[in-house]
Amino acid sequence: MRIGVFICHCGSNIAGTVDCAQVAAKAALFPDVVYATDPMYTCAEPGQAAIEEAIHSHKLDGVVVASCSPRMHEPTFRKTVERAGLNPYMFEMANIREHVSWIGRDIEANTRKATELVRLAVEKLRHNRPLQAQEFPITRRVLIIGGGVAGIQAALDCADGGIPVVLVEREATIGGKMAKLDKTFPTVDCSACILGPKMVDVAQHPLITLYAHAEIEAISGYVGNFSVSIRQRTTYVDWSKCTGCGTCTEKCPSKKSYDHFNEGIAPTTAITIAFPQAIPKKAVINKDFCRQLNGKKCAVCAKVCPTGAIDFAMEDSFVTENVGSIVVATGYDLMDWTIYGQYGHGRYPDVITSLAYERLMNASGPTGGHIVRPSDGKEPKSVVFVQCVGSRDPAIGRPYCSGFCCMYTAKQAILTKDHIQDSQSYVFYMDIRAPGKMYDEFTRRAQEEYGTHYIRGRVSQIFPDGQGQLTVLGMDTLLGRPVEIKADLVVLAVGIEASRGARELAEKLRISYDAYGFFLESHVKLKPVETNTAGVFLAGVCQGAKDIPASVAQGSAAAAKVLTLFARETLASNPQIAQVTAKRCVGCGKCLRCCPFGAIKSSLVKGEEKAEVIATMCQGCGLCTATCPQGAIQLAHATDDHILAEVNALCRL
Amino acid sequence: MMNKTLCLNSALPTKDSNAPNFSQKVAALSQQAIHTCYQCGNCSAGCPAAFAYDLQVNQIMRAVQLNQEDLALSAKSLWLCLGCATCSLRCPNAIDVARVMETLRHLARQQNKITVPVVEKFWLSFLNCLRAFGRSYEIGTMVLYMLRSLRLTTDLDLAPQALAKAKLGLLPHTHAGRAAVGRIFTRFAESEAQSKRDKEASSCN
Amino acid sequence: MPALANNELRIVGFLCNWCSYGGADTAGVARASQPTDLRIIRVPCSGRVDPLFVLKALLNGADGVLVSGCHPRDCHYGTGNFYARRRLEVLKRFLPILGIDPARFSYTWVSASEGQRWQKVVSRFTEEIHALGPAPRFEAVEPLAKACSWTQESKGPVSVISPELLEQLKKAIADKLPELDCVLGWQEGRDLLHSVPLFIRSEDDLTKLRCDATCHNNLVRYLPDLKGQKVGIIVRSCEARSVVQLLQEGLISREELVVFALPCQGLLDLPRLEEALGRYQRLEDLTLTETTLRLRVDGQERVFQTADFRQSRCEQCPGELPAIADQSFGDFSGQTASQTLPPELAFLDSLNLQERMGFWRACMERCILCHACRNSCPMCVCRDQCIAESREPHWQSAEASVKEKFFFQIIHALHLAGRCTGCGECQANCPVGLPIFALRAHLNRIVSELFDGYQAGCDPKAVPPLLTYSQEEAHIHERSWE
Amino acid sequence: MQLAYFPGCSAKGSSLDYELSTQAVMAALGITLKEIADWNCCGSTPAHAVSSLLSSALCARNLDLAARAGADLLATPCPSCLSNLKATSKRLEDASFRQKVNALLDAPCAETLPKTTSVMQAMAELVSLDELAQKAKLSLKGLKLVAYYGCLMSRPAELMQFEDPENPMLMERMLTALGAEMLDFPLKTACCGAAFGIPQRPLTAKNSGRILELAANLGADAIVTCCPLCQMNLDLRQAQAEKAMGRRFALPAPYYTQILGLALGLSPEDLGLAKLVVPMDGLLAKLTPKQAPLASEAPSSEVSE
Repeated sequence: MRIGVFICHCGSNIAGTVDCAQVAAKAALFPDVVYATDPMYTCAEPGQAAIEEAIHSHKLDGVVVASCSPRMHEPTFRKTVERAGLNPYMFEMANIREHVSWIGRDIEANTRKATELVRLAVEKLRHNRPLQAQEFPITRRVLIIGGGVAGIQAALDCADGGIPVVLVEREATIGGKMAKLDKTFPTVDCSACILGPKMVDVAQHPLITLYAHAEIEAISGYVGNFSVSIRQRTTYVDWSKCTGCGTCTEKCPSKKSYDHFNEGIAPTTAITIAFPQAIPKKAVINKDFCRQLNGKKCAVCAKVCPTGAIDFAMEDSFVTENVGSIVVATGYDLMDWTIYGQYGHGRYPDVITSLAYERLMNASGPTGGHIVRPSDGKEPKSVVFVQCVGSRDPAIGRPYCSGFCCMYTAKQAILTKDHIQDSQSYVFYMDIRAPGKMYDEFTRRAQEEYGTHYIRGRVSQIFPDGQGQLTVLGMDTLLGRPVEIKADLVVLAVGIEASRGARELAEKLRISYDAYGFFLESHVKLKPVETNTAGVFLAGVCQGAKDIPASVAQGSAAAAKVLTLFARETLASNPQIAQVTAKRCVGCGKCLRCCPFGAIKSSLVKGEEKAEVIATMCQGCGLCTATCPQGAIQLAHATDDHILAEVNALCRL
Repeated sequence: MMNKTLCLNSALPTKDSNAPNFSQKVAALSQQAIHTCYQCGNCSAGCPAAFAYDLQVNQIMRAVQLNQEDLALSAKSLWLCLGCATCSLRCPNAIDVARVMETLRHLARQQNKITVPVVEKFWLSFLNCLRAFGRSYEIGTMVLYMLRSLRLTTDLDLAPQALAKAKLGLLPHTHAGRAAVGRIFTRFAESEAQSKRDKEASSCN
Repeated sequence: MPALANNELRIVGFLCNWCSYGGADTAGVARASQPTDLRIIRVPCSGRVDPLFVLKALLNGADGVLVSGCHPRDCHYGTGNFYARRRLEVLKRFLPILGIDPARFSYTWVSASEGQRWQKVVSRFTEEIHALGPAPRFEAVEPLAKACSWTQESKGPVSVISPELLEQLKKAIADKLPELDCVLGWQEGRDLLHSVPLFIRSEDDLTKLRCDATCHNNLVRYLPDLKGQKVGIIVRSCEARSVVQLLQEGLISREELVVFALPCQGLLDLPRLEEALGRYQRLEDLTLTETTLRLRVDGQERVFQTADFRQSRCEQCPGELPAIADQSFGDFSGQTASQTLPPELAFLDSLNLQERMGFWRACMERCILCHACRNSCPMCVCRDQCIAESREPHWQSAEASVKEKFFFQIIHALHLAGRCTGCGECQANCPVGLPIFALRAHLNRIVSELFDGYQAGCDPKAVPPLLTYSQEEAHIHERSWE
Repeated sequence: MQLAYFPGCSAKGSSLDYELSTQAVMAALGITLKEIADWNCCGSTPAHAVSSLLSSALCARNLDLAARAGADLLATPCPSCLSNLKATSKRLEDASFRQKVNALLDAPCAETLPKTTSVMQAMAELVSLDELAQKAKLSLKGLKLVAYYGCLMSRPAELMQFEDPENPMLMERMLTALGAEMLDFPLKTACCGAAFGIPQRPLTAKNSGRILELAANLGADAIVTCCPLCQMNLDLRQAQAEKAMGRRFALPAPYYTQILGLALGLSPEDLGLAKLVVPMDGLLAKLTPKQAPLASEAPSSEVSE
């Protein structure tokens, strides 16, 4: 074999703490290495050209690049060597940046470590064989999980691009959190007015199949060919008959139901339609509050329903959909702010969340858009907004910023003044984070035009003063004085957390999530929409805090990724899959038993049972290889011999 | 002092010295991550003594972060802190602020920066009685304190009530342990003196 | 802890591509300084890490080995790390019997977002390896010439099959023989004391059948080779468990098998008996009762108490016969479990780590690499495809160094993890008398501890513990890196 | 039942009524308090304000005495003493600190020291709410009370391990069981101004004033206390607080043990009620005999009088 080795300086990123020239000089002495050099930037155009040039001039049949993480540039260099006529798998990388130069300052130790990692890569490459990818057909349909604004955008873009969409929404209506908002910053236009038409488009698009009040039960398969089991949670209303006329909700005698859509600011009926613009506009019975379902005689809804849609015997049902790609847009929930005892653990009715305040201001909300105190229905004159409740609070394990609270708090302060001319708003903040277009100007307007008092400091305690108002103990750090405000209403800008059930969904999707349950993108900067599972993309807040414009942009970005993937009829399989040496196989079936993908089957070879790998199903985990005692099944490019070569390169001195 | 422009450069770390700076020293003594304070002011917001402070708790934390030793240790607030730990309970960075305050108080005492002497006088009066009697002796503490602070009318308004209700024991309790307590105080004084001598000796070198 | 440049130790890391390798990248991007000793080998999944890689590294000079994968439930492939957790925990507990400090090996879970955790893991592990210092090299340790006592105070009798029972058995076999290709039993070998397997194909062969306490060969060893034929086999408790294990693994088929079961009180320990007899020319007669063995050797009458020569293996016999017999003969009520610690294992337990490595070092000097241990093992189903002798994969070099010989023993033992039925044939057949059963017995002990008392070969429907997983492991607790 | 007991200095002086009522209530509940012999002052705030070492040495001597008397649990009625004892136990986990403390003592303190707790928690641990209610002779029905814990009972939270540090409910549970109406009192763990009544009167007057004001606004008949210093500030110094707030409260501030004692049928003398500066007369008048339990509910062993 003739191997060329390239030790990248990466500017000073590597060369700063690794003697690259020395590593190249030592690498030149490794077996089969015929050429070694240390370019400044290997991944840049001249660097790649130099590799191609060296392959031709030195007749190389294998290349090792020592630079950054292969998770970053392995695909780049595979293409480089392929352009020069080599099989792309005759290439190995040594990670001497993230694993060497960036984590230690000792040049001598780093240089030695880099040299050994290059040796490791060379030894591995010596066992490489050319691999050929196979083409396999794909299902050109996409599953979108979550019908908030990000999911809606992704669904519409995909469907407009000609791709059939399966949209699954957990709640009874799509629209997500945006549908609950009154107005949106920084334009203060009506949320329903801009989201509503999009929701209608979803309902009317011929290529979109909507499953509302449904959840993902199980997912199997792989990019191009996923099989998804969807649980249609029972609504006790046959939606094929329900016309959304609302007669049932008017007559339902159980009027103490918790109203999730209105954040519980007022009770509702046991059978409901979330809000007038709901999509689908269908009724759902809340099992916890329905008299009939709790053993009492009632069934009023069934009696009044003109289409006979009520079905108390209905149970969850399951549907299986086959798709080639998945967009996850599951959004967020508010953290449980009632852990804060100093704010009353949730026992003071006039201390509410910002989302509840949106419903209070919303014309379609239970108060018809009149801002009143939940305790006594009186109009508040002194309103205190407290930011960062459950955000940037390491003491409760939530060090992150929720991103959009500063902006909506400014909006709510403005709207409060619009609703109640003689009111005064106070905002307790730590920093005003308003880096978007027209954002900072917006927070200035809240202060300059609307006279909101912004007070820099956290609030230590909120409690009723026994005379009908709330005492807010805060600090004005700019004044250097503790301050006390008598408030009629306190609105908490409660921090966000990953949507309930996000972790379980991540496990089904085989994608990663961070310590707070937000899904992990492939690369923070360069692959913000992709996940580590091919064919699964992210959109919206499920990936991290972001506002509506960013969620919409990411929804479109995810759709673009799906359309890119589906631009072809077939996909190339990863050729780094398991292969069986039939001679060595004794047909014990241990590999079949362990394979997570069911990608190994038993077949008769000359009358004997042998394992056989289904190439398009194998994902290349290598569990079978570690399981087979005879070493009869080997994962290409991670064979026992590859790994032994690496172990020996490190240990046999 | 409050209105003086502070020169922050003076607190630059020196290259060849391994000696911890003031902030690190306070962090080590209090075992608190001072550097994580992000000045939200929650400590001050809930502080029951804040109205009497010359420097708010969060400002004291800031002074420590910026190595403003003199500013931090001269604050009267150190002596007015009630030790109620509301600040610690609600700190979003889980800093035990009350412990930092106590650490600063110890340091201020070591440097003889006692900016509210009456408070220290009250403590010392209490401890003197304790040293003598092994248990607290309220009348004795009061008398000593009044003599020390020259505030001869302290709580005179309460005296009729207190006496009528026999709130204060007129005589110290008698118990066998008083001698043992006295010895604890004697040894403590010796150890304090010794560590002071050690410090002086090391600073001379 | 910044390891001093010239003071580096050799630490090998196996990191899964999706989580831990990404976590190490994240740590790098955050410039989280770490000791430089660790060298990382990227694998697709922690489930790809064959425990033998870890041992290869440790035997070849690594001072520490770290495996890191995705957190349980977060595996990119769904279940790979669940398998890894079981296998690596077994491995960690296996190391001490070899004389290797288990602290030299660790496994953990680090996600791609946990750069800080990775920094902590690397720093702590490196610190711990430095505290242990350079690992002793197997080929360089002082051999410990200490004899391992195999004798064990015996309580039970040995098996004697009455002539009536033997006739009953013969008749049953004769009845069944027309439907069978052959029936496996025992016959007299070079003399009355030494048995060899008997392949009964005709009624004539039946006259040679013997079934007493001298017949120690585990006949199950021949069954996989006879796959496709209809075979009968005579089993006692130990053979029965081997049959069950092969059935579990699908290597023999129940439909092709007719099982004739005999009760067993215990077998004679032939190597010890031979030692007691000394050299002899002719064994003229043998009379066996449950308690005494009478031999006429070179014209001399010799009498032995069978209790003194009962196989130590029979002391650990679980007794009860797994329910697989087609036909049973005699009274099975006398089979009781005693469950004492095998003497080899008790001996090794009494040594410290350094002594154990020295002891194995001395053993491996005597090993002649004849592979009799493997060839007699009913569970060694790889046959000609044993990875100890293959070129591809190339696990072992041809050199007969103590290290390579030891690695062969490790391969055999680890391939038996959760599968060994404890028949002891490996050790019984060792021509140089190495106490290698200790390795298997220790593994059986680990498997039993970790998996709720699991014993191989008891339940034909059980799934071997290393070929399955549970999402929450009752007895495996991840170490904290705090 | 026996409980090792550290009364604290106030018990023998300014809070003699707390001591009397604690002893009386515990006796009525069948718990004997065994005072550790020869105890000394815990050092209170002044000791730890001057030096943690001095404070811990003073406390360590007491813990050691209790350990030598065979106690594995030591209860004290005073939150301030408890706080010092607990802080000492925590600090003594550090071997080098323990060495320094031992150097100040006559002899090194015992290896294993007793755990410490408040009399209130010990009582709740030993006597269930049902038992308490059963033993009551009078009903607190009609009384509107607020419970006030002060700072040290629950802070620092990790050290004191007392209920939800922002909203402890132990006194509420006890007094509700006896029929009282307990008002939600958001300032129940606010600071009363501690020992600063002497050197910095405004600190105490304003803070106590704030607490009394809220209790008065809520319409409480009394503010129930559990700390000698808090009680002194709210009761003896109530006039100072009234002056600072510019309004009159006349709000009794009894110890919880005094209220429990009343419900248990103990006499005002046994409970030292006369020592309260703000009198409880109005409140006493509201007490009613407990309604006889319905026949079916009456314990069979009870002998009818």
